[in-house]
Amino acid sequence: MNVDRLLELGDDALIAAQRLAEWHASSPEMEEDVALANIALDQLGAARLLLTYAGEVEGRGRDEDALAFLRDDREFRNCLLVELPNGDFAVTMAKLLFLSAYQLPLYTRLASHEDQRLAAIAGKARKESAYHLDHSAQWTIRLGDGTEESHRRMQDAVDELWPYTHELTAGEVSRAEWLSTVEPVLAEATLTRPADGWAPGGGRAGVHTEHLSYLLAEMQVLHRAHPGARW
Amino acid sequence: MNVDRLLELGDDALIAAQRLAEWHASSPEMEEDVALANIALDQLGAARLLLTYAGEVEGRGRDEDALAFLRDDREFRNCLLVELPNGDFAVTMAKLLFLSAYQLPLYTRLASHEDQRLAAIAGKARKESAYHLDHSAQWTIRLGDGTEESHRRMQDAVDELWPYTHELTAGEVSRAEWLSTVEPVLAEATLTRPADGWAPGGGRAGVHTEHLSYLLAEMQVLHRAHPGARW
Amino acid sequence: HGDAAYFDAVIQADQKVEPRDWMPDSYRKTLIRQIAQHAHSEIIGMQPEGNWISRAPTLKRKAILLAKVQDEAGHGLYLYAAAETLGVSRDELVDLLLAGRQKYSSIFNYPTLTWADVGAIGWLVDGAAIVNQVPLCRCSYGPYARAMIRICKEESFHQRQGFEILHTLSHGTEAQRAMAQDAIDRWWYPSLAMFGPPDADSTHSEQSMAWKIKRFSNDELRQRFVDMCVQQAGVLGLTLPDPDLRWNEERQAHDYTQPDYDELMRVIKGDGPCNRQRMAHRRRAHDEGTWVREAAAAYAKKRAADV
Amino acid sequence: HGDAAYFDAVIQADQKVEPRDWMPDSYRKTLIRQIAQHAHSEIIGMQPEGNWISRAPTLKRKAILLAKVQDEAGHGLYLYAAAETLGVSRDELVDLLLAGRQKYSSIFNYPTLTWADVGAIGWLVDGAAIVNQVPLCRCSYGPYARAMIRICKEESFHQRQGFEILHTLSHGTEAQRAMAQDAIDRWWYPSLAMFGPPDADSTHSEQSMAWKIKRFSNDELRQRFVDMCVQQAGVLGLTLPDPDLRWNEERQAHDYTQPDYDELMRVIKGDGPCNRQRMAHRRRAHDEGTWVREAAAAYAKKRAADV
Repeated sequence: MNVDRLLELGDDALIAAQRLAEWHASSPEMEEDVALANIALDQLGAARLLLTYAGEVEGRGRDEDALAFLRDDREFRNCLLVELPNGDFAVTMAKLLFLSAYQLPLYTRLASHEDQRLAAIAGKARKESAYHLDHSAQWTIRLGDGTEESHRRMQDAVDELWPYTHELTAGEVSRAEWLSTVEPVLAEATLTRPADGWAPGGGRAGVHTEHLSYLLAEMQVLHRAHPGARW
Repeated sequence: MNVDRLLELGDDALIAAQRLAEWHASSPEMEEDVALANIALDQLGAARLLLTYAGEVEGRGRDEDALAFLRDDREFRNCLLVELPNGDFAVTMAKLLFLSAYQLPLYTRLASHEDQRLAAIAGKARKESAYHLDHSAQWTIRLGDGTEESHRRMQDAVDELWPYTHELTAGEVSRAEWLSTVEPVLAEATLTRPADGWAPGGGRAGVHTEHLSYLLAEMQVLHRAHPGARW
Repeated sequence: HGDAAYFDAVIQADQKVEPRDWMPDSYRKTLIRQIAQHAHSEIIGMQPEGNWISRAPTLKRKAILLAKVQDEAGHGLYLYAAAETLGVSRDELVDLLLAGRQKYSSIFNYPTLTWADVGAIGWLVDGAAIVNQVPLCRCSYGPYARAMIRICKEESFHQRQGFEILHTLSHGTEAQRAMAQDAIDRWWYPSLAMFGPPDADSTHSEQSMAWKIKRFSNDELRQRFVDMCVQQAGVLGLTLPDPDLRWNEERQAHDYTQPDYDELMRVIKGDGPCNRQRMAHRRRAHDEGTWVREAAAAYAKKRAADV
Repeated sequence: HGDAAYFDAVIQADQKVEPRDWMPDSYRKTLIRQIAQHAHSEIIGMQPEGNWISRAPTLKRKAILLAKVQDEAGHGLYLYAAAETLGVSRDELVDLLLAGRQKYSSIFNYPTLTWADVGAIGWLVDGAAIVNQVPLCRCSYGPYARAMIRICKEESFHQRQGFEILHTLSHGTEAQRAMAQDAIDRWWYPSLAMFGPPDADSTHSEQSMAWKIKRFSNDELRQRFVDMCVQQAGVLGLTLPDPDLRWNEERQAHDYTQPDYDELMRVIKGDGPCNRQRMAHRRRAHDEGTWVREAAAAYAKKRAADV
């Protein structure tokens, strides 16, 4: 497995975890505080395994923390979707739906990769993705088919994020495969599937939105303030 | 002049400037974008002179940038008021009113300090403070005596920030002197002067709110990422 | 009265009172107040520690802290459920919290200024909570006692993690060591104050003791905590900020300086450094979540109608 | 028609048309569109650079950048005032911007990813703006020409500051130098595209030339810009990302690769990396400021009534 691909997977998971964790003590329900923390922990766990492995494959002595805390945004390889601000709960759920509808088939495929180490990581992450997909799909349906306000917010969220999903389906996971997961959820949620059109990208090449460097500034501040320290 | 006192003055100005500058391209009116940038520039200018001088008095070779970018929040000496989040425009104007009603008499006094260097800095800053006071007083009056909504927001802002003003009047500027500036403005603005009570403090001893370390993380990120670099 | 006699006998025999049993109204009210306050503390307590999740210095520490804050949400949920067995709903209790009519532990009204504060909260605050809570595992009200058993197990895990954070810092760089000492200096007295006012001034204690809700007095528990911390501070190689702290051979316990109870009263009354911030955060989260809860309810209603 | 003849004569004689003079409707409309777009560009242009105010690496750089962004707000104000002399109000123009019915320069739809982008915007974007705008100082419409004189003076100051930022970076650490080169690599082609489509595809040009609103064609200005940059890039010690860039002895100008005009069209249509973000920010600022503007108006009305 090449380093860049591992970094893409690991950075997606890491940045998703960082954003999800921003919800701590702020969720609409206490049960959701627990659920979002769970999902954040899953993503963080996957990120740690993937970044550790990426560092080993790279062979320059960088561990998970060196990769997480000592790269700047131009070196991160995550898709743009995960770095976008959380927005309201509808935006967060739409992000998670779109992400897990990509991660689930991807990890499923990678679980039978010839690279045993990667296959093992993906095998674990796949089960978690299935839960993330279910959780976000349920909320998408509940909000889409809930009140007038929740329908409007959920539709706005889907519309706003839709363009960023093209970056997810530019590789191993085909657009058709991804749509086969997402479209039925939108339909059940009484939401309109947005038209395809604008397809922003660049994350895999390290050309991000203006949001990522702020996220990293906060995430990395303490680690960087104490070079070489152990924690 | 002792270093701590210079740091208090300089840090107040620096953190106020940083917060004011967050309004760039976000003010309620284009004219206000210009005005707030002006005030931020005044505060930043004063901060630079004061921190430079503090570094020289300290005699450990720290210049304005070492003091601004390489201290952590426990070493900052600013009052809590200036580090509080901007909130809405009413909160920002109330902060500026309260701050400049303190800075104006303070700088006026320091302008005749026996320390010539400090006196010169204060002499310049005093004129700027007079403008800041006027600007924020005018807005306080306009918002207080504007619409029902603006009155409510302005009163909320005054109520929310009032406790933090006690820290300003714990030293050279007496409470009575400060009130003699602020009370007539509130009266003209048809606002109720809040009762004195809770008086949070700690800024002068480096015990801040949880907000400051986030502000510093952002402010310092680039400088710290390139140790020793010239810009 | 047969019910009252049965209740008294159960208490006397160190048995458990269960939800369906008769109980005195004031017993029920005392428990609701105490369990709700405990639940609220878990929920509000997520904020000061949560403040460092985004900035945790390693990914491992981030995961541990996130899991800890998640546990607190879970503890809040158990405890609200325990309170609900007494005939009050979680929504009512949350409303009382948001209206400022029920309290949460005052310790969470102090700010977390550095990463070391996460360690200090784990070691001192969770440590004090455990000292308070271990006796509650034998509390006379069954659902509360059982919730406490589970919570105490997790809390001691958290306390060890806090200790470990401080241990690593105190054996790290000069700056890390200073950060750890600074955190202990700021959290020590507020932690002592967690045990409440001195016995002489304590209001609810006597009746709670008789009902076996409370088993030890505030001062007894505080002493136990001090003695425990002195030993552990030694292992950490850090100092407790009390120049008068010393072993008293006669009492077989440490003499120590009492916390500032006037400060404690001010913080309880609402004038701690972060009371307003914590409550504003909780209210904002609640308000911003209203549309989501309404949508979930509307959806559930539609589905129920489908059946 | 005497008015028309007078207007033609003024244009012919390189004199200025002034607000009260008669002018053809399409001249007025063209100017309103152009000046408004220019004003909008100043206002939207505050965002990408403003993005680095809070993180500027030294206090001096912070002050310079803040002053620059402030200047842009000021330029916006002059330009709206110039447009207002043509019988349209600033509020109307702002509404047209917010409704997406008037444009701003597409260059501001690219993100500023690093500090070096602030330098690159100053050097390349302000540089391109100056090449575009210097001829506008001789524009036939008096108020616009005069606004441009003032603006150009400040812009060249900004351009020098941008150059200086890049110069410092390119002579700094390895990481700084790489940051500077990366910024130029990303901003070069979008800057070339600022001059608009090639002359062959340019729609409004011919009439604007006749009216002496425009003095040079898009391609002429673009060539001038390229020639200027090649020389300055040499001084910076940085490379322009065009392998085919070379001096053409015959043309006495540099041959260069054209920017991707399809991309330009996409960005103009709304599909640049930041179009949605810039507009959402502007709308949010406008909406969140409504209560303030209403209050100011209400207060002014009350005071007027007092008199």
